[in-house]
Amino acid sequence: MFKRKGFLVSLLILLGILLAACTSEGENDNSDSQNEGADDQEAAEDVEQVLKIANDQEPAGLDPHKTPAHSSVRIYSQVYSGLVTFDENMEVVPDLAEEWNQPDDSTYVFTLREGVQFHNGNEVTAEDVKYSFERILDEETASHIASYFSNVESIEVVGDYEVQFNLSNPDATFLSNLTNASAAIVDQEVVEENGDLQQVAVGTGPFKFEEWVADNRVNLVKNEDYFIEGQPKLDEVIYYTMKEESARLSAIRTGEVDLTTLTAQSADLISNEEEIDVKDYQSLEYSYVGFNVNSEPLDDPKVRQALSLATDRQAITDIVWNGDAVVSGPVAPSMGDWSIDVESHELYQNDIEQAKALLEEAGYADGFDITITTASTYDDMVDTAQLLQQQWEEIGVSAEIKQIEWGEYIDTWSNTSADVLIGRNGSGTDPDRALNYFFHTDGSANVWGFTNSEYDSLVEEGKVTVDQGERQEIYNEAQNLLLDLSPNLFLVSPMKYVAVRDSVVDFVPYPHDGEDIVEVSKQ
Amino acid sequence: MYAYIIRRLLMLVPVLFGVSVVIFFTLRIIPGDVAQTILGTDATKESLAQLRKDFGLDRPVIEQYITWMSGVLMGDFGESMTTGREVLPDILNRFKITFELTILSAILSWIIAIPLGVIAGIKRNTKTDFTVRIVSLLGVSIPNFALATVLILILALTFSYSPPVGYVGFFEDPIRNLQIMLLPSIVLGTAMAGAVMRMTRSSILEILRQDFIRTIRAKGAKERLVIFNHALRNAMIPILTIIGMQIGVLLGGTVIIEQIFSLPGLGQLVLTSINQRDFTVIQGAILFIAFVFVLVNLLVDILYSYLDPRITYK
Amino acid sequence: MKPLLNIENLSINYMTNKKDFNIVKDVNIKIDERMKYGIVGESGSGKSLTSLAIMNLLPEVLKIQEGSIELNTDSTKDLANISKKEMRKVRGREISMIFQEPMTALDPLYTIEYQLLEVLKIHKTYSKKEMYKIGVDMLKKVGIARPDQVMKDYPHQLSGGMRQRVMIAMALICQPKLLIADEPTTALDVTIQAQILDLMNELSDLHNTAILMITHDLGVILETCERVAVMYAGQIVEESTVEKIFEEPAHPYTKGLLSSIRSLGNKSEELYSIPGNVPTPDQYQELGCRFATRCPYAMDQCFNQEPLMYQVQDDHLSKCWLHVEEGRANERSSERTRS
Amino acid sequence: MKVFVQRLIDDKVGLFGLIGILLVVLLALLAPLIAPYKPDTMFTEHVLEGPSSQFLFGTDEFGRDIFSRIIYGAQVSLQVGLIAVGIGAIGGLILGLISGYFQGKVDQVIMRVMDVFFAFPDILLALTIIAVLGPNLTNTMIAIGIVFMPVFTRLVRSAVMTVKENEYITNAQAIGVRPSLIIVRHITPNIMAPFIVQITLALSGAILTEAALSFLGLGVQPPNPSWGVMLNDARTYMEFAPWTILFPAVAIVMTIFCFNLLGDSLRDLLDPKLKQ
Repeated sequence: MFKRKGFLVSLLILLGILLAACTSEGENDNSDSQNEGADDQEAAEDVEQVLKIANDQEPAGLDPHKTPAHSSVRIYSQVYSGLVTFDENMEVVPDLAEEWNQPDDSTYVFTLREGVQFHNGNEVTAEDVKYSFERILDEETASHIASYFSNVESIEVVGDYEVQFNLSNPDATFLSNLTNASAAIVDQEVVEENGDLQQVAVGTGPFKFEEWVADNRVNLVKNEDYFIEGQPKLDEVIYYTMKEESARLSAIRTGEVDLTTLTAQSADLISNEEEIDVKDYQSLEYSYVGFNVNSEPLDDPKVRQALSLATDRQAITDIVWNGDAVVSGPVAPSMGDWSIDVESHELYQNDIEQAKALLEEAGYADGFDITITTASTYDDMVDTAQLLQQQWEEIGVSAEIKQIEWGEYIDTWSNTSADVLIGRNGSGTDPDRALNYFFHTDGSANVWGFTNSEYDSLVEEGKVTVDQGERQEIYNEAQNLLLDLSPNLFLVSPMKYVAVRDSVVDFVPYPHDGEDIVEVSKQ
Repeated sequence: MYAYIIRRLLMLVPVLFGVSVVIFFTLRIIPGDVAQTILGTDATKESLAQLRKDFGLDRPVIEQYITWMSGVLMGDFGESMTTGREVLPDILNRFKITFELTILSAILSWIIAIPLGVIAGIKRNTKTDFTVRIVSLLGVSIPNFALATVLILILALTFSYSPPVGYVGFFEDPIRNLQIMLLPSIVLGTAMAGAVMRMTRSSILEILRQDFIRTIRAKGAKERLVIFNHALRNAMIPILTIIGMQIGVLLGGTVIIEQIFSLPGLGQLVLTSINQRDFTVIQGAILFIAFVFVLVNLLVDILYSYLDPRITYK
Repeated sequence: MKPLLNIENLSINYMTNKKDFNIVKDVNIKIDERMKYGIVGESGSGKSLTSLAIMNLLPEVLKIQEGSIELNTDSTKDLANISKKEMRKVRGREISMIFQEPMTALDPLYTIEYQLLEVLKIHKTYSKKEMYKIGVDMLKKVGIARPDQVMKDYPHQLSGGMRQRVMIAMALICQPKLLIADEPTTALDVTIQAQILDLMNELSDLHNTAILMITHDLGVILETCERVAVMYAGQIVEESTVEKIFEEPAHPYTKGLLSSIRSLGNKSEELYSIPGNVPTPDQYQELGCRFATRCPYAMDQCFNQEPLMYQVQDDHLSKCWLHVEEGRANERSSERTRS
Repeated sequence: MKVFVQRLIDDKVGLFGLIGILLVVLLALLAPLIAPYKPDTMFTEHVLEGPSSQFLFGTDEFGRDIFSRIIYGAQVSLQVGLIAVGIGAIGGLILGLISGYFQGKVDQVIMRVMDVFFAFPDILLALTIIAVLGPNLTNTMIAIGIVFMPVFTRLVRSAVMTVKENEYITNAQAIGVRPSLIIVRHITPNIMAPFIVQITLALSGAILTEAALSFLGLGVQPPNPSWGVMLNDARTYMEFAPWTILFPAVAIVMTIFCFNLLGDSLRDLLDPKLKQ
C-alpha cells in the first residue's frame, strides 16, 4: 500500500553499500600490503611510512615543562630532546650533550653537539640549555619537574656549546633526572612568541609537531634534519585519541590503527590473531594502598602490618591483571638491582592468623570499619578495591568502597582526605624518586603524613652517595624499613601491553620508554 | 510574531543567567582543583599556588564571577585552564560535531520511526502493530553504551569492520565523515526511533478517530491522501514536541556515545573538563548548551505555529 | 424507473474476534431522484450507521452482514458489495455527506480553499483557475458574503454556521445525486438551523440532488422531507410519507414521539414522554418486539415473537402486532421478516 | 477503579508489563531467599566460568555468581528507580501544584528555576550534582531525582491549570474553601492520570540513567550489584565470557520493556481522548 516501503528498502541498501564500501576499502589495504610484503625490500619502501597510534587519553597540553600527563609525554618526547637519555639498559647516554664531565661532585659540565637545529631552524646553543632549566626552576612557570632540580643553584654558559650546572650538594640522581622527557630543551623565541608551549611544540627531536585537533588527533612528521643519522624511519606519526578500550581493540583488529596500548584482558583476546603482535614489558609502575598514617586506627603500624598480611597479592595479580603482574615493593622490580626481593618478606605472606594476632595486639580484636577510596576512571583500581574489601573482611575489617572521578581523586590524594586510597605510582628512573620523593618527611609527594627520622636520614644519605654499591645498600635498608612501617601497602607491578599490526617492524618497548619509535618502520 | 520571538528571546536572559550562576558557583563547591589536576603528583606547593593565581582562583568568588560574566557578555568566554586555548571557538568547533551527530541520528530515526508508527497506527492491534511496538520498545530499553559496545564488537568480529579513526568534518570529506558518523548515529537513533514511533502511533490513532478524517474519506479521497496529507500532518504536532525534546536532550547527552566512538564533540569536551576541573571550559560549554537548548525549544514553538494555524503568538 | 437508492434488507453487525451481535436489522429504504427522504430516531437507533453504511464508512468493527444498497446513477452499483476503488468514485461525486459537528468536521490545518477544492481535485480535472472559480461560486451559492476572504481562512476562523455552509458547499460542489445530511443542524443555534435547512432545500432543488436527512428531530423532517422512516433500536418501525406519519401515525413508538413534541408545543431536543431508555444492542431481545419494554400497548405476543412489517394503508408500513388486532394488517413482506 | 482494573486485565500488553514488573519486585523482595549466594561472595577458583548447575548464569571476573548478583541487582536498580522518581515526582508535584494553582509571581519564580534546571543536559546535570554531593547510592538517587523534577513540575502545572478551569473548583473557591483543601481534595485527584503515566515512564528512564552513570563510573558503588554496573563491567569480558553481559542486559531490557508496556497501556487507558 505504501510506496514508502520501497523507499525504506532502498535506504537500507544504501546503508549496506556504505558499510560495504568501508569494509572493502580496509581489505584492499590489507591485500596491498600483503602483495608488497611478498616482494622484497624495494617494494617495502613504497609503503606509506605513516604510523597510526591510538592514544587512550587526550593530551593535556604539549608543554614539556608543564605537563606530566602520559598522554602528553608520549607525544612531546618525540618532539623534544634532552641533554642525555637512557639506552635500552637504562644507562645514561648522550643525547643533545655529546659528553659531560664532573670537575667536582656537585658540578657538571656538558658539551653540546654542534649544528643541531630546532625545528624552526634556530641553532641549539648553551644559552638554550640555560634558558630551559631556568624556565623549569622559575616559580612562575609552575613546572611539575622543578622538584627534580631543586638543588641546582646556578647554570653558567661556559661557551657556545658548553654549559655548567652548579649543584648545592652532590646529587646521585642528577643525571638520571636529566633523562626525564620533561627536562626538554626548548627555544626561548618560541616560548616568548606563544606565552607557553601548550599548543605548539618546537624541539630538536626526531619528529616535528604538525597539527593538534582537539580530542581527535595529533600529527607529527619526520624531522629530516634529526641529529642522529638514519633516524627516524617513519614519515609521519598520528596519535588518535580513542578513550574507549573496545574502540581501540576493534581498530587494531581491523587495521584502522597500527599500534595501541591495551589492558591485560584485551591483550589476551588478540594474542592469537595473526596480523597482530602483542608486545609486553614490565612497567615501572606499581599499585599501592595509601594510608593516612595520622588517622585512627591506621596510625598504629601493627594495624597496617595486619592489613598487609591480610592482603592476598597473588589474587590481585590473577584477577585484576589477568595473572600478569609481579609483587612489588616501593621500588618496582623492573628497576633491577635497585629493588629488593619482596616476595619472601614476612608481611607479603598472606597470613590471616598472624594478621588477626597483630590486630589484637593493637587493640582491634574485633576489627574496625573503614572506607577505601578509589578512582572510577581506572578499572584496575576499582577492581583492586573490591578484592581488598573481600580480603580484609577475613580479619574483621569491614570496608566500604568510595569511587570518585579523577578531578576529585587528585584532590583527595593531595589533601590526604581519604583514610585508605588505592593508587598507582611510577617509581621513576632512580630509587631516589621512589623513596625520597614519596616517603621522606619533606618529600613533596609524601601526602600520607608519614615521618620517620631513621628513614629520612637513610634516603638523604642515598641521594648524596655517589658510589653505586654503597648507595644500593642504603636503599635496601630504606626499603626494608619502609615495608616494616607500611605507610603504604605496595601491591603489584603490572605488565604493560602494546598491540602492533605485523606491518610495523622494529618496535621494542622498554620499561622506561614504552613507545620508542625512532627505529620503527612499516612494511 | 516577531514581537513574540523577541519576548521569548528576552525570557532567555533570566534562564541563562540562572544557569550561569548555578554552574559557576557549583563548580566552586565541587571538591577538586584544576592546578592539582594539571600538575599531578609532581607539583610543589609553590607551583600550585602560582597556577591558581594565574587562573584568578585566589580572588573572591563573586569577583571571579563578575570578571567571567562581563567577559561572556562581550563574547569572550576566556581561555581553557588546561590547554590555554580560547574557549568559545573550541566550543563552536565541538558543537558542529555534536550537532551533526544529533541531526543524523534524528533523521535516521525519523525515516524509520514515522512510517512504522503510521503503519502500526493504521493496523492497530494487528500482528504488524505488535511487532513494530515491541521492536521499538526494545530499542528504547537498551542502555546505549551497551548497544554501542556490542555493535562495535560484532562488526569487528564478523565483518572485520570498524569505523574509520580520526574524525573529519563533513565538508572536508563527506563520505569518510558519514562512515565515521554512521554507527554512532544508528546507536543514538535506535532509542530516539522508539520514542518517535510510539508517539507517531498514538497520535495517528487519535487523529484517525477525528470527524474530519471521515469528512475527507467522504470526499472520495484515497487512503494515502487521508493518511499523509491529513492524519500525519495533524499528528506531526505532538511528534514535533517529542522530537524537539529529544534534540534538546541529545545536544547535551551524546557524551557517552562520543566517548565510545572517539568523536571530538561537545559532550566529550565537557566530560574531559569536568575531570580536569577546567572551570572556564565547563562554564562556557554548559552555558552554551543551555542556550542552544532553549533556542531549540523556541524553534519548536515557532514550528508549531507554522504547522498549526490555530496557534498564533502575540 | 428504478429508484436512485434502493436499500434492501440491510443488516449491520458488530463483529470482533470475541463478540458478534446485530445492530441494524432489515432496513429497507427507497429514495427516488430528487426526493427528500428522512430517517428519524433517537440516538442509538441505527440511523447514522445506516447512512455510514451507504458511504462505506462504517468503523472497522461494524460489518454489513446482509442486504444490498443499490445505487442507480449512470450505472447500477451495489454499495454493499463494491471495491474500494469504485466506492471512492461514488463518494463526493455521486453521494456526498454532511456531518453533525461543523467544528470538528474540517481539518484544522488546511485553508477552506484547500479543503473545498480537494473534492474537485479528486474527481475532476479542472485547471487551478477554473477550480478556484467554481469554489468561489459555490461559496456564494451557500450564502457566504466574502468568498475570496473565506477561501483563505482556516476553519477556526469561521463561526459554526459558516463552517456548516462550507460543508454544504463542499458536499455539493461536484453536483452529487444524493446528499446525506447527518444531523446537519443539531450543533447550531436555532436561528441558524432554519437558515441552513432552507439553504439545503434550495440548493437540492437547484442541483437536482436528492437528500437523505438523518435526524432525531421530527421538526426538521417536517420542514424538509417528503418521506420518512422511523427507526428504533436498529430497525425501521414505520415508513411512509411525512403527511401520513404526522397525521395518522400507526406505530406506538411514532405516536409517542409525536405526542412528546405536541405536548411541549414546540420543537424539543429530548423526547421526555416515552418512559425508559433505548436498549443498547446487547440488550436487544432474541425474540419479540424491540420496543415492547417501553410500549404502553405491549401484549404477551410482543415479547415472544417479532412483529412483521404490515401495510397499514396505501404506501404506509408499520411493524407492530397491534395492526393484526385492528384488522388493518395487510402483510407486505412476510417472507423477509424471519423470526 | 474496578472498571479500570478490569480494562487493564483485558489489555494483555499492559497486563504483561504489570506481571513482569511484579516479578522483578518479587525477585528483589525475596532476593535473600532466591539467590543461592551473596552477591559479593568471590569464588576465586571459578573466575569467569560459563553457566553451570552450580552457577546458573555463570560467574564474573571475581568469581561472583551472576545469577545472585542479578537478583540482588534488582533490589538496587528498583531502589534507584523508585526513590529517584519518587524525589522527582513528589518535588514536581508540590512545585507544580503551587505553581499551577497560585500562578502569578510564585509561578514565575518556580518555573524560571525549573527552566534553568531543564536547560542543563541530563547526564551532565546528574554528573555535576554527584560531583558536588559525592558519589554513593543515595546521592545518585538524589541527582536523578533532581534531573527529573522539571518534567514533573511542568506536567503537573499544566494539568492543574486545565483542571482549575472546571466549575466545581470555581465554586469551591467562591464559597471560601481554603486553597490547601482545594488542592488536596479537588485538584490532586484529577491530575493523577497523566502523573501516573509519567511516573511509569520515568521509572524506566531512571534505571537507564543509573546505567549511564555507571558507564561514567558514578553510579552505584561496588561491590553493590546494580544492573548498570554489571553491564558496564562486563564490557571488558563480553568477548570471551558473553554471559557476563548477556544476563544483565536481558534483565535491564526486560524490566524497562515492562515498565514501558505498562506506561503505554496506562496512557491509553487513562487518556479520555483515546477511549473507544
